[in-house]
Amino acid sequence: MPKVVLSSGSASLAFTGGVTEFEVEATSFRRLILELDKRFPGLGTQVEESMAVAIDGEIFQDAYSAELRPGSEIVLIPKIGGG
Amino acid sequence: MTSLSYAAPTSVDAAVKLLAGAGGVAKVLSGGTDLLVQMRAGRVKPEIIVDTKMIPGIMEIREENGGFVIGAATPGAVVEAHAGLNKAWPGIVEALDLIGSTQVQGRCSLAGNLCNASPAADSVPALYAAGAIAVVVGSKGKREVPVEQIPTGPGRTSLAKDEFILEFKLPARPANSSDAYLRFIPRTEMDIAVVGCGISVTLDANGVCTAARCSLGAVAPTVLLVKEMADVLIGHKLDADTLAKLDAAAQAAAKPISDKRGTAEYRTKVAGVLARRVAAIAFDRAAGKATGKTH
Amino acid sequence: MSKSHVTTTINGEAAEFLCETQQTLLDVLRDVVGLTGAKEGCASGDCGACSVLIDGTLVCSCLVLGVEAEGKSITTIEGIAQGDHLHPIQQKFLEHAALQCGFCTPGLIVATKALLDENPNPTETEARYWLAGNLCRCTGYDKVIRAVMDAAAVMRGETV
Amino acid sequence: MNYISSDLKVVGTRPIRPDGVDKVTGRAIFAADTRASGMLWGKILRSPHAHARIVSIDTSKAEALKGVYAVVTSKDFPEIASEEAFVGEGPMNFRDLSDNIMARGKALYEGHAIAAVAATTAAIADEALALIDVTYEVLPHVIDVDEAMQPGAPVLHADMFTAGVNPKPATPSNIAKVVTFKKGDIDAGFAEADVIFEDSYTTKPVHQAYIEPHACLATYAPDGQVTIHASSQGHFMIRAYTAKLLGIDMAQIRVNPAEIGGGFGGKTLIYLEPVAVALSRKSGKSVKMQMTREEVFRGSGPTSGASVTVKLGAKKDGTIVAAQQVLKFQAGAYAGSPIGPGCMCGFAMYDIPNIDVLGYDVVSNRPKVAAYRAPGAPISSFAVECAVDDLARKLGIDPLVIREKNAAVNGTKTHYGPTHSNIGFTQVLEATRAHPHWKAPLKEGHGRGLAVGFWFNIGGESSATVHINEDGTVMVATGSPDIGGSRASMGMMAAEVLGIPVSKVKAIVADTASIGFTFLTGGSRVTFATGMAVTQATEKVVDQLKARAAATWDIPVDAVEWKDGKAYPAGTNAGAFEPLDLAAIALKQGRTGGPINAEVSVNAQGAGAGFGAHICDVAVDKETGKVDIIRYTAIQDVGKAIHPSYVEGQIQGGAAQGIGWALSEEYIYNAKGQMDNPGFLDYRCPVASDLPMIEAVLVEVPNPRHPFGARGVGEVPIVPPMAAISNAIKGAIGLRMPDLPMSPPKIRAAVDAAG
Repeated sequence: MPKVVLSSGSASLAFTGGVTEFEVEATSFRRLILELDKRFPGLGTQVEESMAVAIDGEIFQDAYSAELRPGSEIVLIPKIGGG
Repeated sequence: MTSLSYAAPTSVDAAVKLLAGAGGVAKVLSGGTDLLVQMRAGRVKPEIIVDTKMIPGIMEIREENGGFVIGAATPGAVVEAHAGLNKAWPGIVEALDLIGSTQVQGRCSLAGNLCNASPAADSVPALYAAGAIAVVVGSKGKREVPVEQIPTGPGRTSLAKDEFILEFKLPARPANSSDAYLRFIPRTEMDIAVVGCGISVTLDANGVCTAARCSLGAVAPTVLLVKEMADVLIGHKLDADTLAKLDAAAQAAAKPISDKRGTAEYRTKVAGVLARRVAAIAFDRAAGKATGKTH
Repeated sequence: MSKSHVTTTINGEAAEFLCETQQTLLDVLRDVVGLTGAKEGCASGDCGACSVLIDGTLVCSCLVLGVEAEGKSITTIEGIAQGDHLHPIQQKFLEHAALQCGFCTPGLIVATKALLDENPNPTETEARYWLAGNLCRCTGYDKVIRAVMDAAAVMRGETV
Repeated sequence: MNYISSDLKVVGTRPIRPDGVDKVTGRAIFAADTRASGMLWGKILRSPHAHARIVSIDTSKAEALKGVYAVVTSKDFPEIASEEAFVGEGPMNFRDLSDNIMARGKALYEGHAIAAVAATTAAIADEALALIDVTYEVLPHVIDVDEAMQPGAPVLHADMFTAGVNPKPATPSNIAKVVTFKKGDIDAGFAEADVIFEDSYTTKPVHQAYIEPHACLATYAPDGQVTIHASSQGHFMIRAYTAKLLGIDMAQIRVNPAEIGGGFGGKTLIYLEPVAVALSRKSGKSVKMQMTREEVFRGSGPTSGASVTVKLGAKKDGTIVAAQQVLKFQAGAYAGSPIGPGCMCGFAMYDIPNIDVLGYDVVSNRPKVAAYRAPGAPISSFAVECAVDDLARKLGIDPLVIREKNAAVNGTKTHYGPTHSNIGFTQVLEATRAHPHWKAPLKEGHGRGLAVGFWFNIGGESSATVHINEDGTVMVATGSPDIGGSRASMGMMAAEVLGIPVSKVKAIVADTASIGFTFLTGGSRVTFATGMAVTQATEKVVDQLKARAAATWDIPVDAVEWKDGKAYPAGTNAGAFEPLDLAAIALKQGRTGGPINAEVSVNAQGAGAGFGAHICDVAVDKETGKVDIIRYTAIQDVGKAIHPSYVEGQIQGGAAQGIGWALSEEYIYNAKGQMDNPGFLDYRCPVASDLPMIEAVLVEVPNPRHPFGARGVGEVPIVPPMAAISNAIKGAIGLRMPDLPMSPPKIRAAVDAAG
């Protein structure tokens, strides 16, 4: 199962009650968001609206159509802008 | 809104009449590089601007009695291009050259720099050190005033409302005389002096100083003419001991404030540093060893 | 409020305009005459974006009153090229990519023209000090200086 | 398609940019150059107080002044609920944004907009501002970040409860958010270290200082249609914010991208446009607004100032085994400093097993910060790169060697999660070691400094259209404002794909009604993401060109190949036809199936991180404390330089801004919390005579996600300069200058203190 990692101690931890790592049954990023919202209400929306993710090391500002492998590691990180 | 009028008289008399007749604030315009900025910022609200640049001679340099007469509104760029002044008064030329950018050099004048009465004005310490005389005109006629008697405080001068400076007189130079000016700024250009120092000296054949005038800028409410610095130099060569004493005299004379351009402590120390460096250049020049721009 | 009538020459052509005393030459060029090539970056003579030549002398038009243009000859960025033939300075700014946003470029080109009119063979240091009143925030001045030095060489007939 | 290994004819050359002639002749139209018939001039009244309750605003005298057509205050803007969105650069709360463009209830910084007027002339508008009577109740203010975090500090927002701490705090404070990133076991890391180095650093807010002040022209027509000419890094961003802040449908708003006179991140926020539209709506006339330079400094966003500590632990051989950083970033008056990227970038250049980073986002009575080149990274890296240098000194190791030894490589897992892949840091360090500057003998008294830097780079949404004109020339339109020559690179990529000279391609920036949504120009994303859209759109056009040739020859389309701007039969089996060039196909496009064009919109991912290394030589005058930059070299992995001149220009410009940040630029406040140096005279950006030539060395490690291998370029070069210069000063005089700017008074004081 893909593993979700909250490496930032930011607002997201409020959703998970401090849990920083957990597994989620999902084969697509879209499904992952739905599952996150189911397990930690609000977290999925938070991730979708204002966070970027790194899937297996690669940063996605928007991962909507990304596919997940069974062993994928999804790290939630702050969205990145620039100058 | 109040209306602002403009006149460009072609004679001293006409200009004086305009200044004397103004009900509100009247401002003399030469280069305008300070005046326009102050007007834009709302710091001055004149009723009339009297542009003096059409007055004959006010934009010219002439030699007189072995010395020089510089028209009050002569732009920096014109002064810098004058071979005779570069030779006799390199300190004044380099001081004026340090005001603002090339663009500002096309306009800025000695009179404007002096009458703006900023303690940090670059050309003013050099004029003080040179012993320059301002020729002031007004309703009561002409009077000659040592430049150090013109500014009386930040933004204030001793000129009456109907007076303006027509020209500056620089005395004839004895042999082995020269001057120098340095200022310290954080960048290489475009800054207001954190400290400025002007020194004019005359040496004898052995390199001993026989006459000196020294000034400091940006370390007091007005530019300072510092007799104690001159006293250190007169009667001496510029050896290590004299330099150390000059440094101390400059630091003792400096009474700066701390502001966005530097702390009081820093300004005091740099006044000493600059005094040493300026003296070295002035002595070298007076001895015929060095010429040319410092940058 | 009464306006002054000013008769002058702009980019070689006779011109007249009406302006208020407090209007700067920059205001007049941009808002009255309609020449918007000179830019306002600071209105205090610190950035050089409004540079023009008055009787061949480089000035910040934000530090000159419009009324002072009476009887003078003004050259703006719009008067640097000869018709559709770019001045070598303009050509070299393009070739060296000496501009990014291009906002300071008119001022830099006018200032460079004044430099090379006075000193056809400047050193890099002389060029840098001459142009110190023209702020550019994009380029770090490297390519600007290269363009200036190259344009000088072309104008001296040393290269093309 | 991917062209990374192709033989390229256009990409990598240095043609003249399409907008170049307009810009060297004064014809280019920036926002302040636009005019509308009967337009009014809009001006803003700004708070003179750093922190004050607005008790009342009486606009009656201003409204009565002849020539005044409209006065607006916050009452003319709808109240907006607190809502986070990611529209510009970084998360933005729309309520804060609305408050920031027109203060509601409290003025939170000197320069905060209080009211605005529109009048027939700028002078009358100024006069009207003076007639607006505002009653303030002045409140205690706080400017410094450390003071703002203290208990008892004046609190800016009564509803600000620090996010990211558990449990939620019981009282409000100025700490908007706490962020942490951890990797490994920091205590174990320090326990195994042979040497530990720790120091503290501060940086001052610095402004992007684009030479063009913010400006716009807005017209609200009687039918509710809004037209805006704006100078911004994203006209879609202007549309989105204006729509949201005024409650207008996006379809009613058309934003035309004027030429933009520099931004560097500072024009990714909105200040004037909604105000101009509100004034136009009220007056029924077009309204032009233009900030003065003073307003730019007081009222628009600089980047954060900060207070940072770094602690490093290393083995004797120089292997860094533990790294800890605490960062306190000023956000300005509203939450939202770049603390996230600040926390992520500091150690991103290194492969360190145990990392602990803690960041605070702190509000104080300063203008709300805006993005500035690699937001957050320069501050964080200044501290880290000074510390790494001092650690190397303590260990007796060469500063380049310690960086080589600990450098991040492909496969290095970062402390913020992702694993580095396809990065070129190793190659950058190799180029540094090989560069003559690194080996050049140093003059007596001079010092040499080295520092490295990192930026993620971003992709995102971009749209592009490619049209084939009837004569075979080509139009390329994108939605990305061109801030530094991107029209040139867009045209070059299209020309390369089409196999035609770039002179046959004209690239423009289209307005919000004429092209698909495009995220703003920032984060070094345009060449990457918009370039990807242009390339894909051009490929679609090539498909159509091949199809037209196939139809002309009556052969299958896969029997046609496109090469050097012509359609050829693919091999002898396809038939013997004379090649058809672009012009020939274009001429008949109407009859062979209609106009040939394509639009592609992408949401590009995988921007490809950038790394750079800067080498700097300085001379220090110990008596005056003045630092001269003697020689400067900037080495950077750029992926693939599409137009090398503009890539070098980005690097040179970024380095120059970094030099200003290091030595002379800062916001200086007086005791009342007012900015004391709001002009170019005393803000002190570098001028031409302050700088040497800046040698830009382009390392090209292709980014496999981009058709030509490009990476973002513009952010990285502002990351290393501050530390490179501090390290060089240390080399010259043996003293660490940990506080920016390293101004002459600070250096002289340090020299005196050291005896």
